[in-house]
Amino acid sequence: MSLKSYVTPSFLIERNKDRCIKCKVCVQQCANEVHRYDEEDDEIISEEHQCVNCQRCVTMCPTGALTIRRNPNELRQNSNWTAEAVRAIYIQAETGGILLTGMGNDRPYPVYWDNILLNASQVTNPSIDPLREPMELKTHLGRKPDSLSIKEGKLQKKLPPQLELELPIMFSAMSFGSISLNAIKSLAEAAKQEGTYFNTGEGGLHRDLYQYGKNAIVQVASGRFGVHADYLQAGAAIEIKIGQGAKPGIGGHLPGEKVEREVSETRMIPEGTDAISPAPHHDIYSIEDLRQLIYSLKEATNYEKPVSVKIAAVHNVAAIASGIARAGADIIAIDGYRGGTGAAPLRIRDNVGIPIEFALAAVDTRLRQEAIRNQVSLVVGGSIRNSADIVKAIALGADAVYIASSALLALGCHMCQKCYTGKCNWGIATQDPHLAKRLNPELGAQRARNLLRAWKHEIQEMLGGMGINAIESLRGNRLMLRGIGLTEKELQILGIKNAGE
Amino acid sequence: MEYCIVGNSAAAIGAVEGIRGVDKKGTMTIISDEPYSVYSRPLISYYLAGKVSEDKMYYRPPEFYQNMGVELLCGSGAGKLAVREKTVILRDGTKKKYDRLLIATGGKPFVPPIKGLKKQNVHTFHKWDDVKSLAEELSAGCKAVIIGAGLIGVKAAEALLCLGVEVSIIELADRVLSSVLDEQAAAIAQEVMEEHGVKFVFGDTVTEVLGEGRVEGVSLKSGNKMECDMLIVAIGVVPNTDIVKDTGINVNRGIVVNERMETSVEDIYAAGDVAEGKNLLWAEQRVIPILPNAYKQGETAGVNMAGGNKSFSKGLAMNSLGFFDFKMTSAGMQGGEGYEEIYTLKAEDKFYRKLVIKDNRLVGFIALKDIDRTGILTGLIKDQVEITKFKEALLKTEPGFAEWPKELRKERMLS
Amino acid sequence: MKRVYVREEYCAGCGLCQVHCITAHSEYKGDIIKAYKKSFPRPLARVIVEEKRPLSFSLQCRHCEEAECVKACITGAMQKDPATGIVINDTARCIGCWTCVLVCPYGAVRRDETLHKVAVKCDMCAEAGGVPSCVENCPNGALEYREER
Amino acid sequence: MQTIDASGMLYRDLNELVRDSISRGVKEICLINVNGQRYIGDGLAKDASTIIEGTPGNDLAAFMEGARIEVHGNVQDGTANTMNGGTIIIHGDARDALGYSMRGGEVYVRGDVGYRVGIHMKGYQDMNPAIVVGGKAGDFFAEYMAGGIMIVLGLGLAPDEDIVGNYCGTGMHGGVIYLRGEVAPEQLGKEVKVVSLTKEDTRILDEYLHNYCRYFGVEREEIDKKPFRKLIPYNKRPYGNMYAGW
Amino acid sequence: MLREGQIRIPSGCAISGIMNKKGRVFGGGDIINSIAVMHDRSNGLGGGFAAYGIYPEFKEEYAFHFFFDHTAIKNEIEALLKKNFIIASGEAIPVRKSNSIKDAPLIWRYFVRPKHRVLVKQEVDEEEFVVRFVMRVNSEIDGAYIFSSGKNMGAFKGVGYPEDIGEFYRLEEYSGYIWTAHGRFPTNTPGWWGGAHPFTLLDCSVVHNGEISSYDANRRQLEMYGYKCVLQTDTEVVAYIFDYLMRKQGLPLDVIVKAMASPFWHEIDRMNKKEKEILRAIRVVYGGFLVNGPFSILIGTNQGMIALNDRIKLRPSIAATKGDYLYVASEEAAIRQVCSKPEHMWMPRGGEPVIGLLETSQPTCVPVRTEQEKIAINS
Repeated sequence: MSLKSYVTPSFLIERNKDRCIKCKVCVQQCANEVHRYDEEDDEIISEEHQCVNCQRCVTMCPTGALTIRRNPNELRQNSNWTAEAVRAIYIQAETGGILLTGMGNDRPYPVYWDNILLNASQVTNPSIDPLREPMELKTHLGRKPDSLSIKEGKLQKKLPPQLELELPIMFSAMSFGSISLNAIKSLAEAAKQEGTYFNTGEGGLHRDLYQYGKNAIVQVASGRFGVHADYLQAGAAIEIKIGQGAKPGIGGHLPGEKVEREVSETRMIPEGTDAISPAPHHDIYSIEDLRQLIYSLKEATNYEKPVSVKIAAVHNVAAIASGIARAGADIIAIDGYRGGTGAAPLRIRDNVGIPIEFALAAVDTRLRQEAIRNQVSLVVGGSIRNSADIVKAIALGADAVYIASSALLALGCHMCQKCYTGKCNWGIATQDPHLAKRLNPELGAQRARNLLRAWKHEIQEMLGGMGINAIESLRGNRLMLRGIGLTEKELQILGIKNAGE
Repeated sequence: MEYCIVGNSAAAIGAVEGIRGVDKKGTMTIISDEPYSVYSRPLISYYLAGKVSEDKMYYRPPEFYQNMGVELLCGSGAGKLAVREKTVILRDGTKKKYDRLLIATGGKPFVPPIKGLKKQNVHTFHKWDDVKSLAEELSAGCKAVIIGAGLIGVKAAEALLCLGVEVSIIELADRVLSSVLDEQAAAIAQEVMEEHGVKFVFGDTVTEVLGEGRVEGVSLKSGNKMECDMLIVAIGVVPNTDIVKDTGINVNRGIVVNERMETSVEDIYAAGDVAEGKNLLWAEQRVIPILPNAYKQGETAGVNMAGGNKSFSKGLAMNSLGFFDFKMTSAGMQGGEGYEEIYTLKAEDKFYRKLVIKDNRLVGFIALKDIDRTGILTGLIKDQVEITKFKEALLKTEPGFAEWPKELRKERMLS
Repeated sequence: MKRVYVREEYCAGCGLCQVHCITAHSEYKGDIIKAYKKSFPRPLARVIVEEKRPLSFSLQCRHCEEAECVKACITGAMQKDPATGIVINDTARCIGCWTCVLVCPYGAVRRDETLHKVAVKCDMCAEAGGVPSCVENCPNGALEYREER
Repeated sequence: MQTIDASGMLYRDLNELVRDSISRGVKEICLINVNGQRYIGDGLAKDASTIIEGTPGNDLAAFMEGARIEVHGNVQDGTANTMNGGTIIIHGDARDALGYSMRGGEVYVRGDVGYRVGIHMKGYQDMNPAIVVGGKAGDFFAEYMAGGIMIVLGLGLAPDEDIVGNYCGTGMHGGVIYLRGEVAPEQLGKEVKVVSLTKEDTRILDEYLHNYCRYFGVEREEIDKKPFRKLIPYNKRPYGNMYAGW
Repeated sequence: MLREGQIRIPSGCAISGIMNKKGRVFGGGDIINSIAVMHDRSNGLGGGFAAYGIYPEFKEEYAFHFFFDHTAIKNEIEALLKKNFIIASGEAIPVRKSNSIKDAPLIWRYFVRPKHRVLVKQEVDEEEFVVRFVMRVNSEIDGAYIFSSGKNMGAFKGVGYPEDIGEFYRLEEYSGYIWTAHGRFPTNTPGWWGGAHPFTLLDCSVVHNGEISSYDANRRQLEMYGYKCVLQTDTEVVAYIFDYLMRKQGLPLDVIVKAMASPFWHEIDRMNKKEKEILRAIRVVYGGFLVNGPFSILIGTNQGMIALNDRIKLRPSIAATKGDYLYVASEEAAIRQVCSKPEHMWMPRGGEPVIGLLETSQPTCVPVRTEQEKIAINS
């Protein structure tokens, strides 16, 4: 029985016939089989139903003959039953499925970064020219003891393990399985070159990536995929993933079709089986269990690696973070609700969690109130879009940021939000070898490096403008921030003054 | 160093280029019995058909000899060889001393003793002059009989058809191009030729050429008679070894050479259609009278003559043959007992592809109609690559490397 | 000598090398649309793209040291430039006998029968100089123009 | 053989002592008076044997790569957590979440086990973890199981006592469970089915049962008195059709 | 810095409980040793104990344990007490100075009995009056906090590791027949003593491990019935639910535990008709008291001790018996520490309580059960 779908195409493909040379590059490149060549008519035809607007064909078309636009076809105007609301119902009525999407929250929630302004020196203190004068971005992540004991010029007790970053930006967790090996290789190489870290996510560490171990944060998530002694030893740090911003509180699974040979070997599960990540760790049902796992990992690695705990920004994040710090974590990573993901239920992605700006401000404040801010480093992520976001995050109190969507954009992602289909035409969110090879990790690494370097320069410029030449002087320096267009309550939570104050 | 080359065709040119690659100074003399700068013998049918103009007949540009420092002695040709004196005696008596000698006299048409053959309008189809004289006698609508449906006969037929001549071919064997095509391929080729108007008589041969002075017809062994206005003898070519008679140079069917192209006499080399050398597929030495072979042998000889070191033992019979727009390529063995054969035949499309395999290695192929990239097959024969894993893919219309094992493909493509 | 090498692990099989090859060998260099729509005959791509998903790669003339095509050419049209090592077919002299097609072990010589029969093959964009157009325009760095390693 | 009296020792000191000894080449260590010390055998990869007298604390043998631990007593929660290799023999009961995400090695429990035992156990290539339970198991036994072998013998059950709790094999998508006894359909997760044993199953079982009897001095005839059921998942993609693309 | 009552602070924990079912009293040393074994389950920000039978000389008086922030408030409270109660005795609770315990408030206890005329005037029974008094002090008077208010029992708690708290309060000098203990792992530092466990109301004390996800649903349900959840902690809510269902609704214990940790609907569906009817009614009526999320709790009363897990047993608990003693703890080691050879040791299932009742008790609300069940249901 075939049921006609009521779902109409989201996009319209316009082909400029004056420009189209019928070279079939679009046909060849579209993994969704939108374009096809009709031999009889010597025409290229586009079937828009499958188009996800990934822009691959548009970008690759050598003559610029293609334009993709939103399908102008409209339902009767209705501010309540929007086209999206109706569309969702049609899809669910046809499939009975949970709506699945990719990348971050795209709802028009406020982006608080954009309501925060930075300071600059004028007259009373000089700004610094980062092109000629020293400008330090080196950052250490890890537990800082409350005091040092130095006797006879010797440190009495070694510093707890620290991650050393040349710039306060790390690549956030993305698993092999959710993204291609070439994408990970790109990030790993860029991290190595620029003196920072990438994160394995829960996908394990592919054998080709062990050479990047010194720049790897290896994740231990609820599915424990690819976790074994060598893996834990290989990384510079271990991250326990409790949650991620895009889908707080829920698990996920990598569908069996993405578990091809390499993924299977890396995750250490049979080919073709679903890789199920349960929502919780089944050895963590309470905060004291987290301590148990943190110390279990420390025991297993002889207390040589910092242990990070990654959580999603949720309502009670400050208290949770405090608990995590007290549970022995060296780093807390907080992922805001705009954070990306390979696959998340739509309703979760769009409705669960809180903005990272609030979470960061609340956590930093709380940890300082409790005088335990030193015990733990704060890393925040969840849609860090540019260097100004980073400067604001650090001024709010972060030690460093995690970037993922930005990094993938650097590699070529076009935000079509269809990562979960595995048909990423840019070779990023796919395990299809035909697609994955489209991302040349050498070019990818170069692009990711370029992004880091560009941001590094921009951060230096902004620091210089504030008259600061070391990143630690920005950390928690909320006087460098002013709010604009925010309510009293928002200003209060962010702990910043209003512009003009 | 004095180099002397007898003959002025592909092998000779190969030798000149080979010598000059090593020895920039030595003097070179080419002795030719034709009045032309080097031209391409395979082009004579195209010339006849008017597809190639006179100026395009030349295998190398006019300044070639000068640039290469070669003295070209055209016309009289070499008559004798004084091995001890290291001298070539030209037919006009001139003597030419040499330090190193290359015999590149090529082949000569094989003309059997047929009654009444000494007539006007009886031609061979070997030299430029052959087709020039032929051309003068042609008129539209005239009838030609060609003896032999081999490569020469077929190319001659094509040229004649282009000129509006009615062509009949008499072939002793049971099929066309029997030296290069198997029965299935030949059937297709014959069909193509017949579609273009060629009439065939198989299993028969001319016993007498009829006519007074001029050819008027032929009578056949079967007793049949055919009228014609001209007769072309295209039975084959044999090595032109005349010059080495009584010199002690070892001759079998051709002049026997080793893989350095040395004959049995020191400082004398032989190359091209006159030489019988080592080859890739046959155990015994063979004459492989094709241009690529001639050039390579000549080049090998040249390098060695000039003191270099080069060997050539991979002679391979192969042909690319077009009949109007119909294309055929083949190389190596035709198959038969002791060989594995796989093929695709689409008779209605006139497509045929056969691979001949021995010990999991390609030793021959025939490709009809679609010949693109069949050089890959030739390459596989030459390099004797084990093809078990991808042999089926080689039957594709256009073979490629995609089906090859990755390592082998990379080794090939990246080297 | 420098040659074009493919890294098949990064070839997306897009065929842009062919598009740019055609353009580079047309009378409208640098203008793809005119090259396709106005040049007649439209040149054949000298780059061959093979695809057997996920595998794909492009392949051009290797400009062999011992170039079989040069040695086998019956007209002398196919010549290897002694200075650059580039094998170029003089299409004015080529008569389309396809002996080069028969002997090229890479299958890198194409037949162009649009007007008179002529063999076409990669000339490394020698006329324009610099990096061959296919390499220049490969979107994924899958083609390299380099000395043999 | 080295003996360490663990009474009153903090786990970090005890474990360091154990690690030191093993790295010095001690092949057999006996820990006496253990009570509640966590992480014993954590990440251990050496070929060594540890005998524990008492009640070791949580996460015994977590991330263990290959060693032998024998416990004369009960073990607490999280034993064999994410274990990759080695053998654990428990002469008592085990508590909750035994063998969570275990990928290799073998665990033998003479008595009962708690909730969520073998949760998310995995097999991979030649790694085929196994848990053998002598008594009964709690709820969520083999939840999300993705590979390996779980055997429950149900020895010493009261007549009306269940061999496993509810939700046995919920979300299971790999591996196999052998239960020596009846199991009601409502006790099973909807992803599992009961099938009959093959000769190969009997062979596999035989190996583990042999070990169980050897380790604990149980008579094999006692076990052979009752037949086994075999539980396997319906498929390895239990949630394949749950989503619709947005 | 916000403290319990101003903000919700989830926490994880260790719990342990020991009772002698014959009502024979024993010293506090065992419970301290027991909870100390689970040191790593807490983070030094809370520890506490409840002990029953410790004040035989004042067994008819309510024993109020107070934290005072300063002397002025103490004086104020004493005046208030005098107005409403007859004070049999009042004293500072003896403590032992210790380096590990800092910032202790003033800690006092008063043994009191409500004045009859006050009860008459307010038209409430004695217990209700005490409850209201406690609520009033705790929610309305800054700087004073009643952390124990039952008869012949007392809670002792503070900020620190439980073993240090036990030492601080000199608990080895007390003798009781039930001891429960708690080590706390709060997710921040209020540094406030009142936030520690146990939480008590009258003689009911609760120690708890886990975080109750249904907290606000339960809280708002309770507040309908006059409770004030001033601490915003799970424990408080559990205590009030228990108080409400037992004292106010008069439900038997087995019904109370079924309301708090009810079976799943599909389990109910498989029950016989009668059971099904009852369980369905309990879930339908008391749905607001379903305690959801991970928990294991120990509830002490003068009549006995009850341990309960959430219905899918997300938190550990182990029970054991030896002779007249019943033990319940988060970890077996905690029991082994004080009872190396228990006669019987078992893992309670999710939602199935361990109920230990005094053999001497004649509980008003608990139906009479067989001897076996008195010690432990489903053991």
